[in-house]
Amino acid sequence: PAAAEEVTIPIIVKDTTSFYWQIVLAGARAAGKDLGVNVPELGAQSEADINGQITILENAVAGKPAAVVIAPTEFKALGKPIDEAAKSVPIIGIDSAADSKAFTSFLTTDNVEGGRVAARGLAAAIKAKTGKEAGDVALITALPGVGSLDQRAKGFKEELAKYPELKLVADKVADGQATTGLNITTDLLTANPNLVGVFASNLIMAQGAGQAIAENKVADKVALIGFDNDDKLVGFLKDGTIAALVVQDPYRMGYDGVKTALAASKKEKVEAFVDTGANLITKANMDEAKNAALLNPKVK
Amino acid sequence: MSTVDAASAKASQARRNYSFLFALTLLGLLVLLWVVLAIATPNFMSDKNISNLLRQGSMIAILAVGQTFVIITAGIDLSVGAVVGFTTVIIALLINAGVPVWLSILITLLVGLGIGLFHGFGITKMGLPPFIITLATLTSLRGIGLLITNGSTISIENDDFTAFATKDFLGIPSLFWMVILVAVPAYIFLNHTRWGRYLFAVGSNPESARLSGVRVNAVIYLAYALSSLFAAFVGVLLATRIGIGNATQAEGWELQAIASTVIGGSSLFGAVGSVHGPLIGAFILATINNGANLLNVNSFWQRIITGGLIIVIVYFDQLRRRGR
Amino acid sequence: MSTVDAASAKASQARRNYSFLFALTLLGLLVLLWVVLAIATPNFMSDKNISNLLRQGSMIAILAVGQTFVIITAGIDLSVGAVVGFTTVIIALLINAGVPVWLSILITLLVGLGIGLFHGFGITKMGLPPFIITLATLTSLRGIGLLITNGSTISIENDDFTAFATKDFLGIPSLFWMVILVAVPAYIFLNHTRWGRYLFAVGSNPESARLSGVRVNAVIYLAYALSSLFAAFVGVLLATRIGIGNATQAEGWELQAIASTVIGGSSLFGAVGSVHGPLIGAFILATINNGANLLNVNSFWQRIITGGLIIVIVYFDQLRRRGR
Amino acid sequence: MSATHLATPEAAPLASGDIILELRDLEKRYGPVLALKPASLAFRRGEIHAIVGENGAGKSTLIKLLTGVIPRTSGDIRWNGKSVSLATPQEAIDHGINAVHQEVMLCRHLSVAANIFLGDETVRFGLLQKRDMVRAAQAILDDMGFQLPAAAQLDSLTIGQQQLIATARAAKRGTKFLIFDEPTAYLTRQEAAQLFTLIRRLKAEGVTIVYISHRMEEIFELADRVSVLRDGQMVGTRDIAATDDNELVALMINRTIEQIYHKEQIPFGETLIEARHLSGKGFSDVSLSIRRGEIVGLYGLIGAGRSEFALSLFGRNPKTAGEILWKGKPVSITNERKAIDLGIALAPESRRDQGLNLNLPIGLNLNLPIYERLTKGFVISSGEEARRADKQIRDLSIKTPSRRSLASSMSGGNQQKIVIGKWLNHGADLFIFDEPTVGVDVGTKAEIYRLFAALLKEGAGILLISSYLPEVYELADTLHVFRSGRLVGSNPFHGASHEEVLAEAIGV
Ligand SMILES: Nc1ncnc2c1ncn2[C@@H]1O[C@H](COP(=O)(O)OP(=O)(O)OP(=O)(O)O)[C@@H](O)[C@H]1O
Ligand SMILES: Nc1ncnc2c1ncn2[C@@H]1O[C@H](COP(=O)(O)OP(=O)(O)OP(=O)(O)O)[C@@H](O)[C@H]1O
Ligand SMILES: [Mg+2]
Ligand SMILES: [Mg+2]
Repeated sequence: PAAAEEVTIPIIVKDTTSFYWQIVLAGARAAGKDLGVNVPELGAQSEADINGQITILENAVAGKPAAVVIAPTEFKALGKPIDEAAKSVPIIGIDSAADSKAFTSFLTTDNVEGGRVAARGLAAAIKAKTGKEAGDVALITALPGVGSLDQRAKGFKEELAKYPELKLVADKVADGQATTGLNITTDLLTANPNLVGVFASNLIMAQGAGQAIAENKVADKVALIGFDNDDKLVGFLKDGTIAALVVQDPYRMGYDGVKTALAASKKEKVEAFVDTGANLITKANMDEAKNAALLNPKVK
Repeated sequence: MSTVDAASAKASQARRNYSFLFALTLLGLLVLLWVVLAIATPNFMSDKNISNLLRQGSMIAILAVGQTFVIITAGIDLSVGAVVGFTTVIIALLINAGVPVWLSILITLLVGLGIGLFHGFGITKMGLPPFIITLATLTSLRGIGLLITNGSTISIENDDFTAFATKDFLGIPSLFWMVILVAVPAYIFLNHTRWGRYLFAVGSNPESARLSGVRVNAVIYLAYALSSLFAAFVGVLLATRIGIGNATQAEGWELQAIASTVIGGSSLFGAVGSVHGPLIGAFILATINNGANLLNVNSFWQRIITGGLIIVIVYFDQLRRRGR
Repeated sequence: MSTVDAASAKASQARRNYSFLFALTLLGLLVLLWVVLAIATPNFMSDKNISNLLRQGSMIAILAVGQTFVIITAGIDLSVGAVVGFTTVIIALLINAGVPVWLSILITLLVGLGIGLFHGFGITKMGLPPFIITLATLTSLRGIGLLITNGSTISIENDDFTAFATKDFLGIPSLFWMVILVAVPAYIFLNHTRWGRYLFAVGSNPESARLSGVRVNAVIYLAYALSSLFAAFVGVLLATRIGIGNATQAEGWELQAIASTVIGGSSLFGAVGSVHGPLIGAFILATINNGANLLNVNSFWQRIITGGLIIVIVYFDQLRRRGR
Repeated sequence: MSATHLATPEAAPLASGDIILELRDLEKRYGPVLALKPASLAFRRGEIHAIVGENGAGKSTLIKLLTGVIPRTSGDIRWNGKSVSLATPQEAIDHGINAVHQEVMLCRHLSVAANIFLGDETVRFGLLQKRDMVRAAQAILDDMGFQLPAAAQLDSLTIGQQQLIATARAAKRGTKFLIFDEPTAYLTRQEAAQLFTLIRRLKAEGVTIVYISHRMEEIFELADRVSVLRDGQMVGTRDIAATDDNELVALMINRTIEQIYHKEQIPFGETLIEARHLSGKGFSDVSLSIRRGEIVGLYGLIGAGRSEFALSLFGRNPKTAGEILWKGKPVSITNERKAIDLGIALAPESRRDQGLNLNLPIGLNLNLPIYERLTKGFVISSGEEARRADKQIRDLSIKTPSRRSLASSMSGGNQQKIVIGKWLNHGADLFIFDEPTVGVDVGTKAEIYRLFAALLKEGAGILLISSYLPEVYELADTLHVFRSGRLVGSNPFHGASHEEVLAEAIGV
């Protein structure tokens, strides 16, 4: 029917239930409108659900689209399926890499780099609060077994090692629940009286950790760095509960992803690799035009 | 005959002592955990941490009490976690829409009630197994919540409301007061009203209950309505605690609630359960997590230990019972 | 008498037709779904998609069959999801350590068997409720798996092994062949061996079974051993499909497996269950997801629809049964 | 106060004799099974109306229809001349119709008092008045002469005791019409006597009693009139004075049985089992032995410890002291399988709790002990399985549509036959029958007794536990008497009178 004529380019994200990926989808949607492309928005229900994403990729390819935009949820696991898919359609990768040479193009934030940015930001914030880059810090990861989160942790630890005075006293992995993040942070504050910094490496954990900082009124002593953003976190950033946010450019990933895919499907020449970057946004620089745009993406 | 008379009298006597003892035992295990932790880490017994602990256990505790009503009727309610998440969204929307807090809470609770009644309908009228109907709502509710919020988080713009969870009263956290607020009526209801007794009767032998003129269907409606109502109430509390409405929150809390209930001595085959049991069960679980965090136990070890302790605790409880 | 005999003959006749009909009904619902989807989207009936569909339903189907054995004994096994995740780690480690594939698979299956026997031990010897012991292993196993892998992912360095899942044989995906490989013996076991009968007897009334000379404990060991064994087998299949070992995989699959089983007509109160039921149940669920993807249903709507369809399907099934 | 518990005052003064309840062409179908063919019957106010019939004749079905437990297929029920629907138990109760059902219908998790008051609890300010209810319940029990503790947990009582609780519950409310479905099945004489006193008192207070039993002497002792059901057909009503048991039996089973208690003297063979100073839960220091060809009877009051004794002979309960010899050799029977492999079979006391897998097919129940034998290679030979099941169904004339129908759909007596049939199917040297004829009709009783004889001829020995004195008295070659867990007397066949045996059991 009608769908047959118009070009279809599905976009497959890691977890449709998270706001970050909703921004990616929003970008893709916008691109679809601008370019007159039909953009099915697909994705697993959790970043840990590898089998789920493979299944969705299989189904998407079965739909005979012009191209597929995908954010591979796990480096190794998605490799073969993507090779397989690439036999019938061009594949555009966004956000994270996968073990495949078959990508036509690739737009990504390097999550390891994101972790490094967070570490630097944390050190700076601690210096701002305590006057020196010294003290105990903690890392809270939302879920185990999630590629991008592991990479952030990796980058964070590597970079932190460059600050001999900063000691990583706790490396906690939660269950994806804000409440758990809140409980863990509260208990960390109880257990480590001279805790000066926390890195909550995704949206939900940052919300929980932020709540704990606010609840215990320690914003002036403990620096919290979050990853990604939404109203809640921006609020925390404004009132100083959160020292800084590491913000990627999901909207652009989505938009350019679809744009590139369309080009690729028309056999046009496309950029093989684009880094969309990870930016550190603090209360100080949050009002700069570029950052302001990043902080309130046009989701709806 | 007098011998038998005496015998059975003794039997019931024994059972009464026993149930008292059992409550004591679980409580004993909880206290034991506390003593161990108090020795292991100085911070554990600090007022601050105790009130943290009380806060952390409260929500599961309330869910577990609601779940107990259902389990006593030999049913199960898998939807409570989803109801919590869903209701955080509802109340967040209402409050941000400027609806007065008391009214928002009332409406949210009514939504919960409605969900429970739907479960009752599915079980009594459509003849669906409780497991299925509540699993179905679990799935659907998360979907609806995500649809409403488009997967994002609604941050609640009302500081009085969000401040509530952090307040204390007489040195006891407000959240724990909410547990008391729920547990006392729940206790009276379960042990001192006819409907409470009917829950047991239906769980024990629905046919016999029916023959005695008990309106079995009404009892089932009641059990699930209460469970969902309590879940909605927890949704409100969660919203005040994390200050957001988000449909994916409280994932897996149904299992924690059921675990607390069973640790608290309820039988999934029905007709056995109490109000104090699930409360103690919930705080045992909360203590394990709180302690593990204070001792900075590796998160992975934490899971292993939790599993192990659940086995140990329920095993000792079993021993007591066999002791009957 | 003769009248009664005639009547009775008809009765049993009816009952036989019925049970046949019921199987047909569920199958009918599945076929109905297929027809609707075939009309709704051209791609559905494409060979490629059908084999996708078969692949996607396979693993839950196998889990569900294992789960059915447990449910027939009036038990429940919440650990299967965790066992799947855990065993992907085991086999990944073994293969990367250069152990021959066949041996790695064997060892992995034995690990699964061991877990099942532990469940049997906990239930029969320690007197723990199945819900608790399997919930505990669910928690602990994920922890152990994460500990072994230090929370990371192990990529399996053996392309023959990882290629298996994508292979076809006689145009049917290898994964679906595995379902057949499991289902046929399972069917014979459940319906044509004494141990199959014993599963039902224990689920119906353990005391009577025991007084009839059935080794009730042995039967329980058997049920949980099979469930975990099947889960370990699924772990192997998942490892071939995603090419990695990761302890957090297959989260929530236990609920999907139980749902498939119950959709397939098993009763959580025991003594009712079949092999074809859970298979059909699993593929109904797989079809719903596959169809939703092809129709590009918003993933939130997808949850809502899944929940709704589960209710509808089980409701119709109930109607049939009442029709008895 | 006692009287108010038993019947509402207004029920008492009414002139007796007029019609209180009338059935017109009442019919019940279970699918194709016609459980009750269109039946018409009128009950007079204040009469004791007995209903007799073979197992599966439709007695319980009739009762369930009258108490709103199951819906009727067609027909009319008139209460005091007005047509009533009796759609729910509550409606029946509101009219004053109560029943003591054949299968004890109570909540075992609740206390005795809670069970007695279930559905009309005493409440003040919305709160249960537990103490008042226990006190009231105790008063009711005492007043009815049942010495049972109202505060006890129900599952601490034996089946018989539970049956009395059910009676108390039914008799307590403003009862105008009270139905007993085989109430004495699990009762001993004393308790039966208590029950009869109660029934007569209720009658005097104007309550109409419907009394179902397989025990003729009870019918003649109690009833004013008796109606007979056969294959769901109402085949006649008689004034008790104008009939005798031969006629009733003839009406029931369409033939006459010359003699119920069938006993042949068979020479005793080797000693099969010997218990020496055996002790265990519920009994202590019991010594007895059973030979091939011998029926050893155990008589005693309910709760005397006979079942527990039997259960530990069968390896279900551990013995705490003493020893067991099997065919002269000491054996340790630590579990049921050991017992079964030695050649011991036990048909337990409670068919619902111990004897049957209710929600499974009859065939599976009958074959459960022998699946090992039915297994050829790896799989069960289904032909053999069917043959074995059908044979028992035929031999014991179990009334069922097919071996595939569920045991739960069987009438009480037919369920009892399955419990026995499973062991005939298996075969053994020593058969332990615990209350084997509970709820079994006269015809079948006679068959079962003849079957005992057959087993003895084949060289088996039988341990017969029964609370029904005539049975053990007439059948046992040696009659042991239990009292509160001890063996207090042993009598050769007819070596003591009923009264003497009874005296031993009660201990006066
Ligand atoms: N739920 C049921 N489904 C199908 N058939 C049933 C059901 N209940 C009873 N029947 C059949 O109805 C007939 C009458 O059963 P009923 O229980 O009334 O017999 P009864 O006279 O009480 O026998 P008994 O003296 O053994 O108790 C029997 O053939 C029985 O198999
Ligand atoms: N379900 C039970 N719970 C607790 N005690 C019981 C139970 N059943 C029996 N008893 C106790 O065990 C002892 C023996 O009971 P048992 O049933 O063996 O007596 P019995 O002689 O077999 O009489 P009957 O079999 O007619 O009830 C009695 O003291 C009785 O109170
Ligand atoms: Mg009957
Ligand atoms: Mg007995």
